[in-house]
Amino acid sequence: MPHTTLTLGGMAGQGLVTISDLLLKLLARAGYHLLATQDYMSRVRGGHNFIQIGIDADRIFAPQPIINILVALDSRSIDEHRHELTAGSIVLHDSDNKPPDINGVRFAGVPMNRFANKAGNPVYANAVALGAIAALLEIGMKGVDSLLNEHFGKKGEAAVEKNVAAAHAGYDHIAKYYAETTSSLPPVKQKTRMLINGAQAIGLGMMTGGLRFISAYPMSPSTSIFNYVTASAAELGILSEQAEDEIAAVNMALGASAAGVRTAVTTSGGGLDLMAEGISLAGVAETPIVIANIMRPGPATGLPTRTGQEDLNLVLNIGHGEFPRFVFAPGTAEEAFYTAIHAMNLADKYQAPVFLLGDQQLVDSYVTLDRLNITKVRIKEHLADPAKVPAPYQRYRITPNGVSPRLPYGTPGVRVMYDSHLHEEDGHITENADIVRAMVEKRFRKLKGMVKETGKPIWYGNKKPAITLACWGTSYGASREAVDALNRAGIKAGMAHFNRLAPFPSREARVLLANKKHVHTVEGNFTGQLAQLLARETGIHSGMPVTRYDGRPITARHIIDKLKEVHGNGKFKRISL
Amino acid sequence: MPHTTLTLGGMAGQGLVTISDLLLKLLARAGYHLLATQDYMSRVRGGHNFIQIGIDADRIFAPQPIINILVALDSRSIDEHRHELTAGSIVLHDSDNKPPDINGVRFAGVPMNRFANKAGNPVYANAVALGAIAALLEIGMKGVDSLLNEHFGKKGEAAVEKNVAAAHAGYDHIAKYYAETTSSLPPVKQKTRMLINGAQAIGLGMMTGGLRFISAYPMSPSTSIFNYVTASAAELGILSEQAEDEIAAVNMALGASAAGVRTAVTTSGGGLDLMAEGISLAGVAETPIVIANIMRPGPATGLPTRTGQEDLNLVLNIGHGEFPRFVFAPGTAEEAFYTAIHAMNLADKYQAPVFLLGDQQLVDSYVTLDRLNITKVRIKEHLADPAKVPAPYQRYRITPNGVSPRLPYGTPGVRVMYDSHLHEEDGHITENADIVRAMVEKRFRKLKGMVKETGKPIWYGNKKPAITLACWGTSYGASREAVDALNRAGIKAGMAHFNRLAPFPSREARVLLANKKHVHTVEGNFTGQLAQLLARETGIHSGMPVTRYDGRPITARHIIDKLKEVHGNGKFKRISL
Amino acid sequence: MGNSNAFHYEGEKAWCPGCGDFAILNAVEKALIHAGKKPEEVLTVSGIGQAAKLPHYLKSNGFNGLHGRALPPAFGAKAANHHLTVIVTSGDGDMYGEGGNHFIHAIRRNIEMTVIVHDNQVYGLTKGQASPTSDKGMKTKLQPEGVILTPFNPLAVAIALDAPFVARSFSKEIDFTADLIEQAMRYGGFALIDVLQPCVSFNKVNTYQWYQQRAYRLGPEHDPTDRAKALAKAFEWDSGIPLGVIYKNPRPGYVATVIGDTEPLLKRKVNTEKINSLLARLY
Amino acid sequence: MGNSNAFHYEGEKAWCPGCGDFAILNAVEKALIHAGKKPEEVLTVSGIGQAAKLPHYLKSNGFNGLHGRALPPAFGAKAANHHLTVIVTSGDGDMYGEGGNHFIHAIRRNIEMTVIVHDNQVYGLTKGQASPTSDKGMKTKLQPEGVILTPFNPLAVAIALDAPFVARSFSKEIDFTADLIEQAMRYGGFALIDVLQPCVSFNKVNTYQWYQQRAYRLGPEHDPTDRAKALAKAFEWDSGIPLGVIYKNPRPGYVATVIGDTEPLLKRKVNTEKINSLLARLY
Ligand SMILES: Cc1ncc(C[n+]2csc(CCOP(=O)(O)OP(=O)(O)O)c2C)c(N)n1
Ligand SMILES: Cc1ncc(C[n+]2csc(CCOP(=O)(O)OP(=O)(O)O)c2C)c(N)n1
Ligand code: SF4
Ligand code: SF4
Ligand SMILES: [Mg+2]
Ligand SMILES: [Mg+2]
Repeated sequence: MPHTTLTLGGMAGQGLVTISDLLLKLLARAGYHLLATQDYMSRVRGGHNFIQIGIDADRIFAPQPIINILVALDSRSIDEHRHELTAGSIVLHDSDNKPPDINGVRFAGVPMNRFANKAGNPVYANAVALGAIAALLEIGMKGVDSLLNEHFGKKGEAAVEKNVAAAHAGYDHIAKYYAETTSSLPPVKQKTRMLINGAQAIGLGMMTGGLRFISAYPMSPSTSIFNYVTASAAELGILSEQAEDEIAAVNMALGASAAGVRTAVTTSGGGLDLMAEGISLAGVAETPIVIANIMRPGPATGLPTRTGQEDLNLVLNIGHGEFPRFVFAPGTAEEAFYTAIHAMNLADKYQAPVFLLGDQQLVDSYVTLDRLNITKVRIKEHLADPAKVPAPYQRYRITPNGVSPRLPYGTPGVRVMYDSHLHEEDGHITENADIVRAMVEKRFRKLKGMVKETGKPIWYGNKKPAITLACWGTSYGASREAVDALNRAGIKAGMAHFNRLAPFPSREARVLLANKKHVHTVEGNFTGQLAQLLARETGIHSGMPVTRYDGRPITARHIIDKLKEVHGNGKFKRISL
Repeated sequence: MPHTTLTLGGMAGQGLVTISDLLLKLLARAGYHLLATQDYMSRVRGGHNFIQIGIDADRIFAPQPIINILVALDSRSIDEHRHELTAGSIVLHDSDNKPPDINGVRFAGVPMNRFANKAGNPVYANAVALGAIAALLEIGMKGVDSLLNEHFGKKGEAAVEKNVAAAHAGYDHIAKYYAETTSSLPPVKQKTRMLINGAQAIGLGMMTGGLRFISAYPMSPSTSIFNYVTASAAELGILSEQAEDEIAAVNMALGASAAGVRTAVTTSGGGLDLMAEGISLAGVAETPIVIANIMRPGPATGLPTRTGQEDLNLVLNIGHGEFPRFVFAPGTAEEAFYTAIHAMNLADKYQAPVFLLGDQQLVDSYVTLDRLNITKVRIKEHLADPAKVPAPYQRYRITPNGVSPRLPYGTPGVRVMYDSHLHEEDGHITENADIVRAMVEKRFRKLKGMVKETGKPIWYGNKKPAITLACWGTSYGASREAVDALNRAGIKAGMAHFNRLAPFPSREARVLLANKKHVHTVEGNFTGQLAQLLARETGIHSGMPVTRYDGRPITARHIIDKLKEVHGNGKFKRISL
Repeated sequence: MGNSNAFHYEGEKAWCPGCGDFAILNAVEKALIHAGKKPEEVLTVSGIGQAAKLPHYLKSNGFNGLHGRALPPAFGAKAANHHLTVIVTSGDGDMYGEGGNHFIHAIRRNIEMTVIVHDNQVYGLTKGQASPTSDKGMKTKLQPEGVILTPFNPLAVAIALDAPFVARSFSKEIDFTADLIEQAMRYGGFALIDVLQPCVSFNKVNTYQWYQQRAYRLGPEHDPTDRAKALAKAFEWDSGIPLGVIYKNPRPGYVATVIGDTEPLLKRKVNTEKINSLLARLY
Repeated sequence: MGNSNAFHYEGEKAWCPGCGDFAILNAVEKALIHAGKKPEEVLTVSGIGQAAKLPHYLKSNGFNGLHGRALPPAFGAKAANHHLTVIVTSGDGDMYGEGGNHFIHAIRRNIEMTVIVHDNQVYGLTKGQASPTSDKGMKTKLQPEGVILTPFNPLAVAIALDAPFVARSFSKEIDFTADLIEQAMRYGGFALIDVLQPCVSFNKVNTYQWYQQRAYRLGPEHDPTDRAKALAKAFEWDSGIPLGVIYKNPRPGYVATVIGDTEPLLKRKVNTEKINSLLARLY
């Protein structure tokens, strides 16, 4: 069943983020499940940004194409979202901005700026809005009061009081003039839920997985991970370095990795391109590294602050020459957390580059969770024991499983040589054809172990479906909601979610998909990159992929609409979304 | 039938190249068909380098794993090539270096250094060797004399005389002491043949195709193309610029291209990685550019002076985001010449990046040809006619075939905007979802035209084969010789050669391959990249690819050996190679 | 300016109100008009950043390329058609951070173009990280303990590389900046103008006031052809920031040296005879 | 040296006979032995080029990375284990061409390491193209009319960036070079030594003799802490090339400032309690 969606819209710099941060905390503490997706422009002031907050008693997996409550901080916000308003939608606006007339839509005007000025400063408009929203959602002011206390406490009592006064003014105004417009949320278990976004989840996962060194160059939408880790770096004994460019970032991390510490870099498409040669170096020099590539629509500068899934083919093939790699694309913040831990471990275990593919939607969206379980996390030490390594030490010793014992620089009595050429077992340059062949084969023997590791595709939905979706990364959420909607409407639907994309779990994919009819991949790109991968790795030639390539997140409605195009309207009639 | 192979071996800096240049010219002018492959180490002096020259009355397509005549400028050369010598092989060596005893091999010692010193300088050893070779091949001294005159004429009469004297000393010594060791070459039509290597072919093709601006950063094995073009740049009105790095190289070329001239860059794997973001820019800014990527084995520094075909997946996917591109991989110097012309034209016609994939084997190998035909080459002007362009001018005008009229900077009355973001038709930044979608679709509409262009796969050999090879780039030569050998032995064999790999000629590939049994791709890599592409694009899951990944060129013998591994020894018994 | 200004773009500009970038755009327009340029003769090239949006806000030819990569395409375009007046507009991160290597080598290459760096000592577009020119101690999300790297001194490096024309301005001084731009366009070589540009959203250290208090115009007593003196001026900062032409060392530029008075590449056609003569050498 | 030299690599070296690289390797060994270092304590990092082969020819830890990218991994390794003595060996193309941006910013970052540039004013490994330091007029296959770009002056740029230790040597002067390397290792900051190194195969202009005629040792009258004088020395070239420490401006390095006297990153373990406290903040 569709949940309540509340959209906050306004200009960059108008305080959207403050309102939404407070509102989300308020609702998470009240026990609601939330999903907040952000849509912002590549500018610092002005323009139109918005945040859509889904509110429900159960977990929410994808944004909705409709709005139940629109909080419009400026009048442009009403124009921009007009097409998402339906009969019964409520628009909260500053009563000084005359709203247009829209059929069936109810308007609640609050003199936000006037109230704010009365409280002493235009910035209190945020608090007015918050109070008004609390009234519209019928959640009372107790939570708001204590949150404002907590949030503005550092700024002194006066600040708290004024914010509280402003919030109450907003609340009272709605209660007084729009009592019939308010609508209550579904009942929920009163418990405080964790509120986390994908950037925090990935950063936490990396840190839990033993990250010691991170280097990056700022680039949207990856910077939020780098910011989050940097904020806690000193406390956790991690070194964070802003590099002069992405080439430096990746090569710094490789040096640190050769010295024996766990490293990661964060970037996005264009920055990843610049890291390509360094990734290739990680391949031949067998240097562990985790590369978080947070996708935005490309090519080149593309749409810097939007979401997309265009870089799968790129990470599968980036870097010249051939070498094994892991590629993961978790579907949710929760999965991203655990995947980031695995990524750190696997990079070390296989001495190979590990990609973590996310996108703007993943890192910028807040979601509620009950908890993240770190009690079972084991950080296995994969550095070799110097006492057990055969002498003389050889960095690239040829072994049956392809993994050579790795010792850090500075190990007593040992010489450790990392090399970018084809090399002998001890790392010395070689051009000898036999050694070259043996080294290539050694490196690729790692795949036997890698393919058995975590990240197998997951099935969801009906076991004997008439329609099957296949998704990766954040297309998971919308696919899941679409599958639910289809099943609710009596159309048997199921889906396979791919987190690990390299080494591709071909056997498992075949088991899940080979005998299914009407398999459609769901992807945020134009060419259907998972569909290509399935064809290549499993021989499964899926049907027309469900794609989206305008920089916006995929919704269940988008999927259903595309399916209608392929399968005709008929049986999709009963679908409620 | 196997042709005569003569291998020149010695240290870097010992003059191998001089001898081979002279010898090749000599034989080409005498009407022989030649194929000279170079094998050299990543060093300037010392080590072991060699050049293998195949000599025949017919065209030669691949090097041989055996040697008929070994010219050993140092004694290491004999050790290095010992395993390629067979009964009847002749070894020409300096008689001051005692050769080992090798069963059935005949040795011809000439006091090369002593003769050279007698002529006045150790450098004349090259001429001594040349004379001795002329004697061994029974081709007389007339050609040698005139060639030395031509070659050393600039250095003055004394230089010519001394070289001639040295050459005659070498010739006479063989004639006198080893008359029974010499063996004549097959009879040929006495006509002067063109002698060309792949670097010259590509460079000439680019220049014929209208190249005006080339920028590059030196990197083996691509530098020889850049050298060749630079040498004639002033004469042809071309600007050649050595950039500070590959990122600069590609971005310089894009600037020049936006200004309306035809541009190319040359590089190899690691340098290509660095160009990735620029290539992505070419994609979204729709800027024509030809990128010659000359492969060497990777990853990272890999084997800098060796050959390999590891970058197919890379060029198919390089650059973040999605955009159409051409990828060509010609099989021979002749094909490379025409493909380079097409590449220049197609980049301009479709305003898209065009890749020319070559490898060390292609660019460094000399081959004889009758002629290159430029009379039919038409350089169509693809810049728009300002008079015919609808006003206001829009650089990214949305058109049915996806191609927008392109005007150069400086066109009177017109504003030309190239942009790296998603943009409106006039090039202005946009974040509008509808425009974004329309622009992505416009760009991809180009594929409809692109797929119809030149470069369809070519069939060679038996039409109803029991064994089918599929090759791309330089694996063409060895595949062709293998197919000939198989057919000679009564095993029906055929092959499909893929020059254009993107947009992939799927329909044609299916027609050629879908109904064939035992299809094996032949590739200079470990993972079988053409095999993957065939699976993805046509659903054809070919058999075990024939691969080579030790940096050495593929030979027909190598292919047959691998086929034996798969199909058993039995029917391959009769093969003569 | 309004209608009489053919370069003026009327559309919305995505800069923050009060940003120094507006004034730089204004100065560029003024310089172009004063120099009598037509829009079709001018090409502005940029990388990515707030500063780098400028080509979109000027009605003229533009190349808005990649972050850090303004100089290479500017070189390529100028080389292909040396009749173009090429202006590069870039940020401090774009030019001295991501693009640092091109900065060095473009100075060495010395092609005739004007390079304007909007130096706000911060990464504006990506929301306030330290840039190469950020002052020590500045705190940001990525430098929570404050910047510890020694700031990049663009003027000193340019003079060390013997750049032919090195100047500094302050965005607020529109006419002064316009005049420097005009001098640079006329100069006949690689001309660098580093413009102090307050970022009102993210740089709370180097504000209008901060610059205002320190910036002063070089008087006629400064001899920009004296390299040692120029370097001394380039090193001035906290106690006073000189504006004007800091260093000058005129010499022929790339176009003058390599391309000369010939037809632009753009106009040249393939000469089949010459191709044939290359082919003939292969026999 | 022979047996008493734990750093000595006996295998073949792929350099041309007579190449200046041999002497630099010799100087590195001498400095390490004289400073009492053990091979396990030392890490040499390089990019790609002839110079960059050095780590393979020294029995010690090595990282032979990518062309132009010697400095970033050197930084990473030193940051991860600051007990290592890190030496970077690189060519003029590697360091000032492909790697120019890292050169600038590594100086700003000022981590404690010794950077030796084998400056042969040419691309040796790729057979003789112009490098950033090639003299004007030098002809190569890619510069058939001779180099026209102004040579990169590494010393002047380093001083303009206020690098803490800037020196020059000549490969032939092995003991002198060894002594500079030892000073640099002890210095406590980013220490640059640009070593003139004849390439006997490709640089026919700047030969042993050419350097010999011009190189002279700075006497005690040179005050390396005087920036203006140091710059003047850095600009000397055709008529005399000063050898020795050109510039010195001691200040705490990156390790001293950021990492301090703590355990190396390498020894630190994940603290579950702290992770839990981060998680707790999300409620
Ligand atoms: C390869 C790449 N890396 C990073 C980015 C993200 N990015 C865009 S602008 C910018 C910095 C802008 O700073 P500056 O050049 O000083 O310009 P300003 O916004 O301050 O005017 C960065 C890091 C990018 N677009 N491309
Ligand atoms: C990305 C990349 N581009 C180009 C090359 C080719 N390359 C290897 S070494 C070198 C130049 C070496 O010159 P320098 O650094 O001066 O070292 P030298 O050989 O002179 O000691 C080049 C261009 C490469 N290996 N990688
Ligand atoms: S963020 Fe700073 S530089 Fe960017 S537009 Fe705003 S004020 Fe200007
Ligand atoms: S080419 Fe030059 S730099 Fe390289 S080893 Fe030979 S002499 Fe030394
Ligand atoms: Mg800035
Ligand atoms: Mg060099």
